[in-house]
Amino acid sequence: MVNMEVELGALKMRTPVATASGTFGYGYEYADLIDYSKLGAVTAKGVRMEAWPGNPMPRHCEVEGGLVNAIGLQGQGVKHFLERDMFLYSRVVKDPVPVIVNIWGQSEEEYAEVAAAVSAAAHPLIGALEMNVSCPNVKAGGHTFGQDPKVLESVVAKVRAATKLPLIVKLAPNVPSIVPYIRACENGGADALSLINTIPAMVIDIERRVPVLANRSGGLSGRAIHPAAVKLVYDAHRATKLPILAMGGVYEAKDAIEFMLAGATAVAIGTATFSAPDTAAKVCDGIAAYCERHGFAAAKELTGAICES
Amino acid sequence: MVNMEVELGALKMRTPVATASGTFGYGYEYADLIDYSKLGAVTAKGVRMEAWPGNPMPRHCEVEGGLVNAIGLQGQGVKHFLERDMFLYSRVVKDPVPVIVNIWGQSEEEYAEVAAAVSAAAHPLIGALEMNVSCPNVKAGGHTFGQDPKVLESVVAKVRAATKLPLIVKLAPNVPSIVPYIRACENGGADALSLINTIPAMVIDIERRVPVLANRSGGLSGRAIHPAAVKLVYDAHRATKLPILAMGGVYEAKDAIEFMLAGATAVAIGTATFSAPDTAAKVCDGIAAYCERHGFAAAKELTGAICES
Amino acid sequence: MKHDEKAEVLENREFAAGYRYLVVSAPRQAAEMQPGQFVHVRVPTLERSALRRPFSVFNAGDGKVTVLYKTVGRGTEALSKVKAGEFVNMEGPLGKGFPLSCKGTAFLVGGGFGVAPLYFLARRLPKSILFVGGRTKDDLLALDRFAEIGVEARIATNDGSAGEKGFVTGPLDAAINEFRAKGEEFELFTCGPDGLLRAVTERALELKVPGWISVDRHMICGMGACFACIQKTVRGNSRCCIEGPVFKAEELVW
Amino acid sequence: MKHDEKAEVLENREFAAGYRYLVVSAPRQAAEMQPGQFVHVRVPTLERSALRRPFSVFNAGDGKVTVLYKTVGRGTEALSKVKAGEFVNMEGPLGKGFPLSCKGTAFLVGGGFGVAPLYFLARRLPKSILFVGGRTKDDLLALDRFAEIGVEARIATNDGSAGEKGFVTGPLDAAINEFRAKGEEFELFTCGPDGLLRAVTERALELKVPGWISVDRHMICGMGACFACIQKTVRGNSRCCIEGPVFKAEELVW
Ligand SMILES: Cc1cc2nc3c(=O)[nH]c(=O)nc-3n(C[C@H](O)[C@H](O)[C@H](O)COP(=O)(O)OP(=O)(O)OC[C@H]3O[C@@H](n4cnc5c(N)ncnc54)[C@H](O)[C@@H]3O)c2cc1C
Ligand SMILES: Cc1cc2nc3c(=O)[nH]c(=O)nc-3n(C[C@H](O)[C@H](O)[C@H](O)COP(=O)(O)OP(=O)(O)OC[C@H]3O[C@@H](n4cnc5c(N)ncnc54)[C@H](O)[C@@H]3O)c2cc1C
Ligand SMILES: Cc1cc2nc3c(=O)[nH]c(=O)nc-3n(C[C@H](O)[C@H](O)[C@H](O)COP(=O)(O)O)c2cc1C
Ligand SMILES: Cc1cc2nc3c(=O)[nH]c(=O)nc-3n(C[C@H](O)[C@H](O)[C@H](O)COP(=O)(O)O)c2cc1C
Ligand code: FES
Ligand code: FES
Repeated sequence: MVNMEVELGALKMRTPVATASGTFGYGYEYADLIDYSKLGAVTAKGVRMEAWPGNPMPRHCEVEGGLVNAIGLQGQGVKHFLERDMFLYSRVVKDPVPVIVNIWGQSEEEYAEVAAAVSAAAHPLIGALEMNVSCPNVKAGGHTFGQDPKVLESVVAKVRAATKLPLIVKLAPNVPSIVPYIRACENGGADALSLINTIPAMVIDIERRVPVLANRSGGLSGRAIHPAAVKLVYDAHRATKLPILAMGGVYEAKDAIEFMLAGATAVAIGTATFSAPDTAAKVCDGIAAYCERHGFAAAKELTGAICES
Repeated sequence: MVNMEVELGALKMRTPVATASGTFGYGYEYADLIDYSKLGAVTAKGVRMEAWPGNPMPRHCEVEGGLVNAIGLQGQGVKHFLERDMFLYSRVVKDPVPVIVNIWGQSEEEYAEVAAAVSAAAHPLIGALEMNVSCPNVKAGGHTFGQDPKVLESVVAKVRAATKLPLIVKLAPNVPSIVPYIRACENGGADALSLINTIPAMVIDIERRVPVLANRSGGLSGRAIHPAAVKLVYDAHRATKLPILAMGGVYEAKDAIEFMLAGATAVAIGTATFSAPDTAAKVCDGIAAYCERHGFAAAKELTGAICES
Repeated sequence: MKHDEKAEVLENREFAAGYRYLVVSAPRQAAEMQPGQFVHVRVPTLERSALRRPFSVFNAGDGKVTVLYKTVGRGTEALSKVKAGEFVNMEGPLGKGFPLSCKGTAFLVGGGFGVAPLYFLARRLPKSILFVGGRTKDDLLALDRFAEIGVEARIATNDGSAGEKGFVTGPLDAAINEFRAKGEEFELFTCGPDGLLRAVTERALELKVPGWISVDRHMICGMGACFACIQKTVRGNSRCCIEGPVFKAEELVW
Repeated sequence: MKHDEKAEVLENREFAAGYRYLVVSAPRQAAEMQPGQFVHVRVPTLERSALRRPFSVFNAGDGKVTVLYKTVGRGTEALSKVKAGEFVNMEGPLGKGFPLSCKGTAFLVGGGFGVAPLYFLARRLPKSILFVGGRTKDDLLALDRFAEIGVEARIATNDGSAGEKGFVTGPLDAAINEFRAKGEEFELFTCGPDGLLRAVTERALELKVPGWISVDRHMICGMGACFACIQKTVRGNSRCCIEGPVFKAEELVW
């Protein structure tokens, strides 16, 4: 029996497989179809202080190898999340796993407020916070928080001061080098990294000559981004001791194992769930089988276990 | 009859379809299979001053939706290119189009030297220079020239001073915003932009637990990167008046038209040629048919012709 | 409870130009499916990252689920090539369906493949009339099936090739007037293009009769997990896949 | 001249466990193909961004091109499902083949599917002997075809299930000694795994007899345009697809 437990900083996961934010609702929507015993955590959809309507429709477009989406972070605010969604999660899911609460804000202060509100709830099923820094900073004229290492460090530090929960920062992939952003997370006091968020992308309807998405552009996810994500996880692992939650185009165990060998402690399944909700369970079983076949007693031994000259 | 001529700055192209650097040799290798009357230009493989061996094998890996490559810019230097490859091009190709010479160097000085050498040759079939700034700057410890807008501006200015040929700068896609890089190109004196180079990527062989490529990582090209490329072309076109040569996952006319509506003046076909050498011809015909169907008298009218509210 | 069944294809045949019936064996879904609910089908020959395709249920029972679909794009095109004996993954029952009781007569107002859930509904309601419209008579689907179960159809086509010439609102408004003149009760149930849904919504609100509107939106998950499938309602941006697809007329904001 | 022909599949059948013959109609390539050259096949059922697959030509003539292939991965697996009457896009003739003359006897040294170009070569040379090795007798391919054209085969298998027990270098070295003892001339031609190629290269250099070595490398373009398919040679990094696949022994650097 392979020991599947991993630790993403202080977050204990019973398997190295989680779900990715925005693709798994608040953890309970897929409950009928999911074997939670194969999951180590679920990540909730991004939440801010107040309700937010999200983008106009259409919000997505299927492309070869994945999906471009601009949902726009619709949600009902942190109070509703804590009172209703966490309640439903604990009621609906039989064998629940820790929830990673994905948070965002339009200012550094809002990030800290959301983090404080989630911490204050002290919900036993809330296991960590994940900061989505790929959303527009209203004060800084719409640049995202994750775009500039200085801004990133500052917002991470503010959230760090507001919470004792394990703090994961989710980084954007469209950077020349991930290293300055990792330093910012380290300096700000992050406990772990999530890699990668979607890649900015756009689809144009050539017959109507308009962008397909009402928001014009969106984020590319799914199989198409996997090789780029592996590279970023590899680079990140070589640059830091912070544990990494890797995501981007995991469709089968092989993809997850690539991430772990590149340096991830755990992986999250996003877009693949839409076409195959049993992906997470299959990935978990596949990781276990691989460990057995290759003589690893524990899944955590896979992290960074690349053989390099 | 649709007028297919476009002008990429001072480079006149008889159609808006070119080939992409590194995927079409020195313009003559595919000669038996290509209808050059459908092409507006060909881009030669990257060339520097001296010969360069490139990376160890394996140099590529097929992935879903494309290819990860780390050829490593093998070549025999600019003298060999000008004397032998340009000679062969002019001999082998019946109905030749201008060659865009893709150049690189390990220092700013080398870029300028290569540009000067190509200019000095004054070969009638050489139509433009394309600077590949996604290669390591030996002096700056291996960062690429295209990574920092300041460095980029400086190297562009040096090349600008060394040549009167139309100067295209080819930008990397992995940036938070393309705008500072475009400003650098404008300030440096570029005539046009190429977008996009490959996206950094990596594939791991999980059975042997090693990176598949000897160079560990490489660049992702092909269908997978198309939606990301469209977004960058769109952003670039809104930020600059410089004409854009767009590339990244063009497999059919629709993909090229998306690029043109997003703001490209012309497109280049890369990875698609490998599986279907007739891609460029089909794309050219498809653009003409689209123009007719939509009442455009000239292909150049497609540039930026998106209908936005 | 939602299921994801590996459903054997029992039948996949064209019954009108461009329209097909797909009958699959999906016992758990067949047992629980309600009219107006939908299924999410994975087309096996599309690449693995392709999204599922949502279809209303035309009929369910005896371990089988039937959908009626139009081949419009690459997914339905590929689906049309799947042969009996092959398998498709199908999620369902999804979404909130129609109510299964109705005061007086159910006016079922359909356009295109919108008649699919209305047929399933008609089988469960004691008394209904189908109002159906299309450009030509070829757009009128499954009329024989409605006739079989004794549902009268009132028809309009743009070109007059069947029924009245004009829009389906013609016979609908005539019936509304007729029923109101007689003081008979009715409720409105509709599924079809947005224009039709709005026309029916307006009438329901004006007449203050219950109106049940089934809204189609492009979907990613079909489970309420992604917020792709939004329809504006009095509650804000609602998810069609879980808060709908059937909404009450007074909930909708167009 | 290179062609890209839409080639009708005439035959695609298994002839040994895991090995298949693919015969296609490709008149222009069949007319120009030389032994040692290869074709680049687009597998029609793979996604459009999939690379072509390179195969040596086993035989060409009468408008037909035949390759002998082993199903090893997703491309050859998918190729094995293509039926007669369907079409594959095929580029060829590609690369530099073997010389078509030989002083004395041609020693053809093959391993696995490496016998494919040697068969085509044997048909063009007046006098040749095939030296072939494998793990077991099931790895020895197309021996009947060599026999048909009167080529003697000298065999070694690791397990002794056919021919000598051991490596193909056993019978090869024996023949070399035999020919040298008799003062008869021979040249070496080889295609197969790298280990075999190196062994033959060494012998050619040592004995100072011409050695013609066909090297397989993973390819992208097959045209000399991408520099993916490198073999070290005395000239530096050479492209197998255009400077090879057949190299002279003295050119190669291992
Ligand atoms: C709740 C619901 C019930 C439906 N019931 C039926 C039915 O009973 N019969 C029927 O023929 N069709 C029905 N549709 C529409 C059906 O889902 C689409 O026709 C189908 O998804 C088109 O797929 P495609 O790949 O052929 O088209 P493409 O245009 O190639 O599809 C591209 C993408 O857009 C989505 N899409 C395209 N058209 C629609 C549409 N009209 N609605 C939602 N998504 C769309 C696809 O799912 C896919 O993700 C229903 C849709 C919804 C939301
Ligand atoms: C000049 C040349 C001649 C060849 N002749 C023959 C022949 O006559 N018969 C035969 O069975 N095979 C031959 N091969 C090998 C054949 O090309 C591979 O077996 C085939 O490409 C495998 O494809 P796949 O998709 O099944 O394998 P996968 O492993 O899924 O392929 C993945 C990628 O690797 C490449 N690849 C995998 N194995 C090889 C290999 N051994 N050589 C080159 N590329 C490879 C594929 O082309 C593809 O791009 C030859 C190769 C070369 C270069
Ligand atoms: C529909 C959709 C909605 C998403 N919403 C969020 C979100 O709210 N917050 C966030 O941090 N990431 C969000 N993401 C990004 C995913 O969590 C994940 O990082 C990305 O999709 C890459 O993983 P994948 O390829 O497995 O989907 C979303 C992705 C999708 C497809
Ligand atoms: C095998 C290969 C080699 C390449 N070599 C170069 C090069 O030498 N210089 C350069 O600027 N870009 C090079 N590129 C990048 C392409 O020119 C192009 O920007 C990229 O592949 C995206 O286009 P595509 O998706 O159509 O291939 C190379 C790409 C490939 C696939
Ligand atoms: S389709 Fe995902 S919420 Fe409705
Ligand atoms: S495969 Fe492209 S140069 Fe040989």
